[in-house]
Amino acid sequence: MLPNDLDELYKEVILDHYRNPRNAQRLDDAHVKAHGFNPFCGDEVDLQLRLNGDGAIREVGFQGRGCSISQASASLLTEELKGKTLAQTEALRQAFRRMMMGERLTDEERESLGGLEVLAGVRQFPVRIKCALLVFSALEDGIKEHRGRKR
Amino acid sequence: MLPNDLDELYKEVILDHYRNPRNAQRLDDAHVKAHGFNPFCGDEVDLQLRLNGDGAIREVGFQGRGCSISQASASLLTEELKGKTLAQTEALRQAFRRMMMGERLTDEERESLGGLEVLAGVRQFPVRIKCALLVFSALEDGIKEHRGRKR
Amino acid sequence: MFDPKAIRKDFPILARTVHGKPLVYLDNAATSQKPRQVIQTLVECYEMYNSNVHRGVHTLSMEATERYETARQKAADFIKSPAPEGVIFVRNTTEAINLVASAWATDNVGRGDEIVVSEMEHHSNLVPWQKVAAQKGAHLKLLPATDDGVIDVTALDTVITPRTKLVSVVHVSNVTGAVNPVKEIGRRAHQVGALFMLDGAQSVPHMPVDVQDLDCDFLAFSGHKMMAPPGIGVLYARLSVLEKMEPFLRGGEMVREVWYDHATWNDLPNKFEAGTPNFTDAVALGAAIDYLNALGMDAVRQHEVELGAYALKAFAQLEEVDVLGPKDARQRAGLVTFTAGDIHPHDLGTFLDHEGIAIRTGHHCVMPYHRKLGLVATGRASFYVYNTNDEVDLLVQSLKNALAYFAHAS
Amino acid sequence: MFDPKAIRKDFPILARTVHGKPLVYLDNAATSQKPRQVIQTLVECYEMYNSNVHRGVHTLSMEATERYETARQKAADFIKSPAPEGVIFVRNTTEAINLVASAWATDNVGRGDEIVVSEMEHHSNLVPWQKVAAQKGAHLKLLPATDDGVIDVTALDTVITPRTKLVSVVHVSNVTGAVNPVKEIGRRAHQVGALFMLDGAQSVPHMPVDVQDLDCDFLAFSGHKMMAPPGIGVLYARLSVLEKMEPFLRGGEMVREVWYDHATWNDLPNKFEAGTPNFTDAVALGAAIDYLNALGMDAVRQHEVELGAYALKAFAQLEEVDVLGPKDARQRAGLVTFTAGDIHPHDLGTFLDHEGIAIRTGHHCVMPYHRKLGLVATGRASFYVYNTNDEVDLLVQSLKNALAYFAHAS
Ligand SMILES: Cc1ncc(COP(=O)(O)O)c(C=O)c1O
Ligand SMILES: Cc1ncc(COP(=O)(O)O)c(C=O)c1O
Repeated sequence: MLPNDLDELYKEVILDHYRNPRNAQRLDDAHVKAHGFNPFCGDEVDLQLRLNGDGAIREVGFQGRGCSISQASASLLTEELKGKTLAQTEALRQAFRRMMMGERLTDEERESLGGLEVLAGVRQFPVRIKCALLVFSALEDGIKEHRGRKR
Repeated sequence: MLPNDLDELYKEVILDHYRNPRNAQRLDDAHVKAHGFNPFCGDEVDLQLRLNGDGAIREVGFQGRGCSISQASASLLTEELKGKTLAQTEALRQAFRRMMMGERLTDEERESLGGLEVLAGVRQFPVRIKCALLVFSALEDGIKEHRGRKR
Repeated sequence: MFDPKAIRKDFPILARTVHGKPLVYLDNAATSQKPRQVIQTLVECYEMYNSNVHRGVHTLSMEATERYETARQKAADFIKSPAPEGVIFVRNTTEAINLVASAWATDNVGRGDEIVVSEMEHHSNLVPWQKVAAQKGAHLKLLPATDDGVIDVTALDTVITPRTKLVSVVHVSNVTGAVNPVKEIGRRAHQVGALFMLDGAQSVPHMPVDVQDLDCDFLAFSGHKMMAPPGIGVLYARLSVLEKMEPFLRGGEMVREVWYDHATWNDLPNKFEAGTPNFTDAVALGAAIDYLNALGMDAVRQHEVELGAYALKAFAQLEEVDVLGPKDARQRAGLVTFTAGDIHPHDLGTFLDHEGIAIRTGHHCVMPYHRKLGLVATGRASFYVYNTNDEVDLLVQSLKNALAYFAHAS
Repeated sequence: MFDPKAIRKDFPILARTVHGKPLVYLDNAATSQKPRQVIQTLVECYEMYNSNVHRGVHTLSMEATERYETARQKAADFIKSPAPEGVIFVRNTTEAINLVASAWATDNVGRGDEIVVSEMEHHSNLVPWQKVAAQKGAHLKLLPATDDGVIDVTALDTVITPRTKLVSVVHVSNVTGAVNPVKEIGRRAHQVGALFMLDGAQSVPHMPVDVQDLDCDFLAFSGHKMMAPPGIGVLYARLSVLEKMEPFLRGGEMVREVWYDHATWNDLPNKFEAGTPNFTDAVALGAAIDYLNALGMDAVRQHEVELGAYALKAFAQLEEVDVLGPKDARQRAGLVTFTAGDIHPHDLGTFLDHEGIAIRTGHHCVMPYHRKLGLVATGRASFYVYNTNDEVDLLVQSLKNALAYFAHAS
């Protein structure tokens, strides 16, 4: 009865991340703080990253409210960040964006996406791509700000 | 070769009044001063009326520049005004406006129009009706102002 | 007889499908669909007498001007404006309100004065006044809403005071659907010597609106919500108010005489219509008004009350669904804003879209009131003359499916 | 091959008659006619995907939004804007200039500062600056025109000074037809640190315009003069300038977050597009741009230069006819403004209309320059892609007839 591509969008694992967001903690003394807000729907995500000495991400915190896609995307991302450097994070962001734009990924890029690949179905729903990207643009801004502060 | 109704608009007598406006003098100490201006085409008319003791129009002055219709209409009007009271002038204005709107005039009204009846052809040219009416709206304002001053 | 099934035939877009399902268009409060009579009017404009209005002595220009001014007269008659000059053509409700916030407020609001709006205003009737308040040192005050989502008349006497210069409220809320008690609000405004403005974006398209009866000084509405194209809207204003106002935008057509260092203004309504006006969409608005008049605005209102009542009743059967606004369908417009369990409205919107059903999801440009209610976003189904009980049934069935789908999936 | 006879078939209105004669439409500088491709695009919008843009997750809204943003990209590409966000959709040139005069000038013009325009400006690029000057205690200065009706570059260094904050001039004059030396003017403006704005109402529709090459900070133009509907126009602005500007109109869509007492602004370009945009006319502007691109703007320009040259030569044969503006057709647009003996332009307009010929008569919204030339009104024939030498011949013959008619009659 339901169109199949809806199931492509709302995969079990996505809805699970929506209901049970991972890393749902607030890190008070974070190095990188990211805030994303979509004025059209009111969706919000907040990420905090704590780095260790060599610049790799040690800990991640996430809070947010909004639709399943924006929240699952953020929750899934938190699971991929740990251990990555900011540069690797940036590469991950690019790979994800390219997946959303329907571009062909290299094997390496696909690899880097890890669990986030489950969001591939979103690209059939153009208006929802923004939801999936919300956390990524927030992260981009947050990293930029962090780098600016360091300089 | 030329459409006939154009000749209806541009009657000999109209073009004559356009080329040789009557009462083309400026009355400096006029009782009623009327200024008409059409911002869409820049046409202008100025009328001055001097009244005698019993309120009838004794003398008329007219200056202006603009299209044949606006100027001829003003010139023709100056010939009808002398001897009329301001109330009669108002009736004449109403009659003329009614003619322009294509309404049926009473014999009395037609009579009152005198030489102005030659402008009847203008009503076939809706955009030019404004030109014919320019001097009349000016006169209306001028009379209003005069009455305001008297009070 | 008012027959939505017959009316539907006039709206070509209603024949299309979305994701293989017949389109069920329930986003009319955002924008309405257009009947072929309106589309055909536009085509005729472009094929027969397109020209610049007011500016030429040639036939095309004359024909265009005549139709433009006829459209103005139709708009004036539609809202019972005593004179066509009270109708200023603008782009939309938002521009109409900005016009007042700029051209009227500049000279009429001072330090310590008050502007009063309600808690449930659309951003378009809130943000312009924030600027006026900031620039003038004036206070922006809020009329509260009752729990039913109606402006609370018991607050009128305290909120509206002798310092109030303008009261501007939404006639019909695009969130709660409430038909607000605007006559009482207007009476209080005039009692203290304030002007009274109505945001008619959601009322004028859907019910008889009479500016003389409502005794408002300004009324703003948008053509695109009443079967006309986007790009055309109306600011109605009382002539005596309009005459004393400075112009808004400056340039062609709104002037009388121009020198290099100064200018004088044209008569009403031209004074407020700078530049080449959107004459074709204005003429199409005239055609939309003809269409609505042929249906009869009382009948339009009646249909939407019935549809609203039918929807309210059906929604009441769904335990997880909460509806905002008045309980009584006669106190509200034909729109239903709701939450469905903990399904995020965007997810719901996507789900319904897959069933061919278009509803609006989000904050509907009414963020502060959503925030006050503790909501981020809601779903909204809004009806017009072509909607049917069958479509409401489809919506309700799909809502059930969505609740099952997201419950099952989790 | 550029073939106006073939092009004419795309414009349904050109098949109509006026007073029993085939329409000869020579009022293109006032507004242009629309090809069926543009009309059809509008019909398609209304029949297939009419919806509110940016606001819905449903399919219709998505389709409408996509087309609206595609139109923005087309407009950006057409004038070589580096980014689509540099294109703000407005109603017309007049609104675009008012936007700058309000949103930019508020924060950037102070007491004693100077704004420079030219003597030959359209009211729309003069009257808004009069207000800015009056409000800010700034000076409005004029670049003079040469006897040929071109902005006089020898005056640049004296008129534009370090106190100048903005230079805003007409790219192509709608009266003299001159293509002004705008690159030199812009260079001088930037030299003193002023911004540079172009009124492109008469250039963008008729020749290639490249904002990067012209190095302008703002460019304003109207869709209705380039085959699109009225109700849509563009303000192009350099992104770095736009980013620092306050919003213009306030209300739905231009905000990011709204509280009862304040609001934050959305990203570009939305920040400057308050309320429901005129999406259908924007999409139709996209179709008009496609049409023009298919012809090629170089070819369009070439055709009009040729037609202009042909007309100039023919007019030169008429002793009583005086033509304004440059003698060289390559220095001017395809428009000819003239006086014909002592025939008042309105009388001439009526006479020509009876021959089916539509020209514009009046001051063309350029009163001060007319006054300076000692003229009240003039006649203007203006061409576009569908005009032919045959039509020029008809115009000239009718002018002869008019001269004879009014001479004979007197
Ligand atoms: C040079 C020039 N500037 C500005 C305008 C104003 O354009 P619009 O009326 O479309 O705002 C026009 C056209 O009337 C024009 O020719
Ligand atoms: C109550 C209300 N006011 C104002 C508006 C703004 O209308 P527009 O976007 O046509 O300016 C809307 C619609 O979006 C509305 O529903």
